[in-house]
Amino acid sequence: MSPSLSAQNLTTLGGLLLVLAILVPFAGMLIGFVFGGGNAQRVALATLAAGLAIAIAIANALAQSGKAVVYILGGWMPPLGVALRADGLSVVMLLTVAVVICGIGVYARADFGTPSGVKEARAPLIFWLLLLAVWGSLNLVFVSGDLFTLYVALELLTFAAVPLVSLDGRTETVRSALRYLLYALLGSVLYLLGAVLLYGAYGTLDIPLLAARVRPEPAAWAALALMIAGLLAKTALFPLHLWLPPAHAGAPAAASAVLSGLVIKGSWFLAMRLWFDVFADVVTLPAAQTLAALGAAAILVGNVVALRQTRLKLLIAYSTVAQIGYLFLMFPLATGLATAGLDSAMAVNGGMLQAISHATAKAAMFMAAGLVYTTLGHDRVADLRGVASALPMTVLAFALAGASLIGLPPSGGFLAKWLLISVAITTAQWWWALVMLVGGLLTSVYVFIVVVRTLAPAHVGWNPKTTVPRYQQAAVLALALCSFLLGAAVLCPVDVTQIGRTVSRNTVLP
Amino acid sequence: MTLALAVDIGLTLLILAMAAWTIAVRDTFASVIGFVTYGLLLTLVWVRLAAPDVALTEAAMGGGLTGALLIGAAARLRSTESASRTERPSVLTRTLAAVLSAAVTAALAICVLNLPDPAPTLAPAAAAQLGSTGVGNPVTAVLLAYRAMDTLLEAIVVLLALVGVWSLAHDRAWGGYPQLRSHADPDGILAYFARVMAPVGIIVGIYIFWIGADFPGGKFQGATILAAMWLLVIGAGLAHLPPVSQTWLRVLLVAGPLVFIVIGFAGLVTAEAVFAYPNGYAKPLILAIEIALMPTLVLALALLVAGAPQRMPPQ
Amino acid sequence: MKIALDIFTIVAVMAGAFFFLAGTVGLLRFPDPLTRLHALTKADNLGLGLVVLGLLPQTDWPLDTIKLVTIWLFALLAGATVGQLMACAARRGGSNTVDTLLPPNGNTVELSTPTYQIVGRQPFAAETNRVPSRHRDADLPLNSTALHRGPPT
Amino acid sequence: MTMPDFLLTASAFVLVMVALGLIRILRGPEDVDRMMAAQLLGSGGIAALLLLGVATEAKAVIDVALTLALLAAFASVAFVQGISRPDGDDSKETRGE
Repeated sequence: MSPSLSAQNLTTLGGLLLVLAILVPFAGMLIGFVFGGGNAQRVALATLAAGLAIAIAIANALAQSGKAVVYILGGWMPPLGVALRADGLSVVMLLTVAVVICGIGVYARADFGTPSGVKEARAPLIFWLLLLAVWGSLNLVFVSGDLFTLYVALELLTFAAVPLVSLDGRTETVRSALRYLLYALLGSVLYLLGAVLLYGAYGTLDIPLLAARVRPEPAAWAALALMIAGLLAKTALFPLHLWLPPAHAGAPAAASAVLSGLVIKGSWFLAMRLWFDVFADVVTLPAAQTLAALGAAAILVGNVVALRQTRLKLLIAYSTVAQIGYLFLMFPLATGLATAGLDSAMAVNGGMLQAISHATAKAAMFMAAGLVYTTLGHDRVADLRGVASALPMTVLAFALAGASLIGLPPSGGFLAKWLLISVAITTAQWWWALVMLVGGLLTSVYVFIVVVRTLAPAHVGWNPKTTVPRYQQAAVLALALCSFLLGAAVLCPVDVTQIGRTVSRNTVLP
Repeated sequence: MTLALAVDIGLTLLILAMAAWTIAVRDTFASVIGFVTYGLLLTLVWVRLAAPDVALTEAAMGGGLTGALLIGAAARLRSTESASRTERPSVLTRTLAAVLSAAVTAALAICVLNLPDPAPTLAPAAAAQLGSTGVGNPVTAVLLAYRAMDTLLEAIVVLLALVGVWSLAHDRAWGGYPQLRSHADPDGILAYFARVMAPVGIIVGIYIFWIGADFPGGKFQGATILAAMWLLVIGAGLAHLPPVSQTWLRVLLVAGPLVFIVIGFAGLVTAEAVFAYPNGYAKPLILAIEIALMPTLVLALALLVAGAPQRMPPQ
Repeated sequence: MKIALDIFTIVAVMAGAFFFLAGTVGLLRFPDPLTRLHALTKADNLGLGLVVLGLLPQTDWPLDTIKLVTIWLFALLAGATVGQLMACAARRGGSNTVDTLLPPNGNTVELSTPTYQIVGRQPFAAETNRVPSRHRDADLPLNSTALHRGPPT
Repeated sequence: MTMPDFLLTASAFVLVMVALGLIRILRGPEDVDRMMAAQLLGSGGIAALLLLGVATEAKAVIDVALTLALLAAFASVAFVQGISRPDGDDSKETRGE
């Protein structure tokens, strides 16, 4: 076949790993579905191990070559075919998701084991299948180089994530799942409209080719607006956040961790990819300022509402609303740097670090809340006494994750905010720095309240309702530590996330 | 031709009126009928736009299977209909929604009208490479060669949707039958209808599937017809849906995507890339994938319409 | 021969189009569901049938011809079945005229003979003002339609 | 007038006719009436499609019409079943007499 000759030159060493990163989780899901019951869990755990290894191998391939890892599917060159590409940003996200999913997988063994004596139970089977599906979809979001394949990825992500919300089957969770579904579908439709418009105007959906052809004109502006609006609805940026708190708080703890820690990062990552890699010549500073203004509103509103919550899981969910806000402060900062002729890598790194530290910290927090609920039988913030003595590791994990959200050194959150604040000052956008500081202050109040309440001694004679397995606590603590020690990333060369980005921009034209 | 233009304008006005009616009407059933009619008109529009592949999909999906699904949902919602009438959004909300939709539509219209002419397109490239895929229908080549992974993942989307629907089952009904017992009279008119219609319909479904390699048609459209015929037989009380824990059902449901993945990776050995086909073997391999996907799609589509398990499996 | 076939096509298609016209007029003008159903089935069976018949000489033998005939057979079969089922539905809950004939328990299956008759043949204009019976369900739970359908919730 | 022109005119005529029938959808008053209008549009649409297909010699249109005929019948049956079982359950009332 003639096209494969040129494709061979483009496919890089280790490119096949990208295909594996997508298809291994889905194959695991399909096989788990056939065997069902307890076997689904065994297949899922085996797939988790394999997937983690694949993610590490991709990172290794990227580090070895110092260039983006590319795979041309079927030997069909873009724009006719589809290319998979992993640059520094993709690889960092692949690794993060792999680590968090594995942590959640270990934790969920206790909550979603198939009960003995039953051939198959509903919730465990669905959870393990969807966990793998979420993973495969997220990996596709990170490595796909084609806007339509990315649409498929968004659809996969939606259909994998929505049922997680109503996993326990209560009426109100079904309602929040339905609301989530409607928001997510609206987002998909808007994204698809934008993609169609781009194809109509430029005749390609391949990211590097499109980036070379796109010009600042009405079709590109409309496509950008539609796609970003759709992705904001999926990411739940204020004021499109209304679906998030009931959905994330109503799900079982492990599912909440998946939803809050990982799923929203998929649509955020795609928004970032579009902004920086497709529409780099189209975006303007005012547009970026609008996004950041929404982010700032999210930080303030989310944190204030979180402070007023009486239930721990809702508090954590509103904290997610606020933390999503930080993810969007990066846009005007990076655009500001670029306009000033400076390297925007510092702002992008700040945003990425925020995403990673939030993914690990929020997963840990939701799972900690799940353990608190199991121990106490409720999650009322006002009545957390005795938790620290029953679950010392969990409270430590919650505090460490909270410290990362607040931005205390040496956490990942600290490094992220430090980078973003210093860029804000460099580019004379001090108001975003102020928002971040106020947000950190508000976050510290509710984290502090929760931790102090758990430290209060239990009533005399009180016993935990259930003792939670030690490995669950260890999984929570491990993720929290990841987030807390992420500040060590400062030791990495600063351009790790930038590997392959300029190279991917210059991919050959047909 | 002015006559054709008149037909097009008439169709456009009709479809807009139907869309407005479907949104505006308050009664669920009336709205569903509006939607089915809308799907039918859309089929005509696709034919006028010389997109028979899309028209075929719309005829099968938009009017038929989605129509049946919505009708079933409306029938179930009937008892709560009067209660939900009171939950209408406020005038302000509706006005805002209307203004926003109108603004988006206007912006889209401006952009579409200003698109470059002639439009940049990949159609010539897709047609030029058709020879190396062995199939005659460029749509099939796009779906199963150039963008094979998208198609594989779309099939998985359908499966995920099914898993999502099943996840709404009651814990006690897990593993059971996805439908309440059918009380239709096995000697009634519906049974007679199904007995005559289903065999012919199945032949038509297989025919539409088979011609897909070279002409408009294909697995999605064929599978929709077969799923509709299966549901018809079940609705007439002549057969039952299988319980969701059946092993053969699960095997068939995943067989399509798994075969697709296996053939895809076989390309690594035989043709240098995943999802590539070795020279001269492209068409048989594409057909093998489509044949494997057929049962998956038929079962998944029919079970999606049937809904979550509701009845306990026999002990 | 070609001319004869073309004339046949023109005549048959025009006749079919006439039946669609008649069906539409009937659907719009006839006073109650059952008579409208009658008009509909004329359009379905004869309208489509004559159009198909007229097109037969213009299509390729055999595949397209078989397909055309199959389409008509589908329409016939579906029309017959659906017409019957719709008539049942119309009689049970459809129109005012039927409601008045129902016994209090409203079970149509037990009506052994077709007791349907046109009681209120109203002029076209009066009909539009009628409150649809299903909308009444919510207000008047003791309405016979409501009883038949089960209590609204 | 050539044959394709005639067929195209006939197609437009049939379409306009059944479209007028859609007034029944607006007016109701019952679901059955609306269903009838939809069914009329279904068969009229099939007729218009066939006329159009033969007029423009687009073979694939006949397959579209075939699919439409098959699934329109299916949707109609589902609809009548939907009417006849308001609680979503089947009943014997759908039997013929």
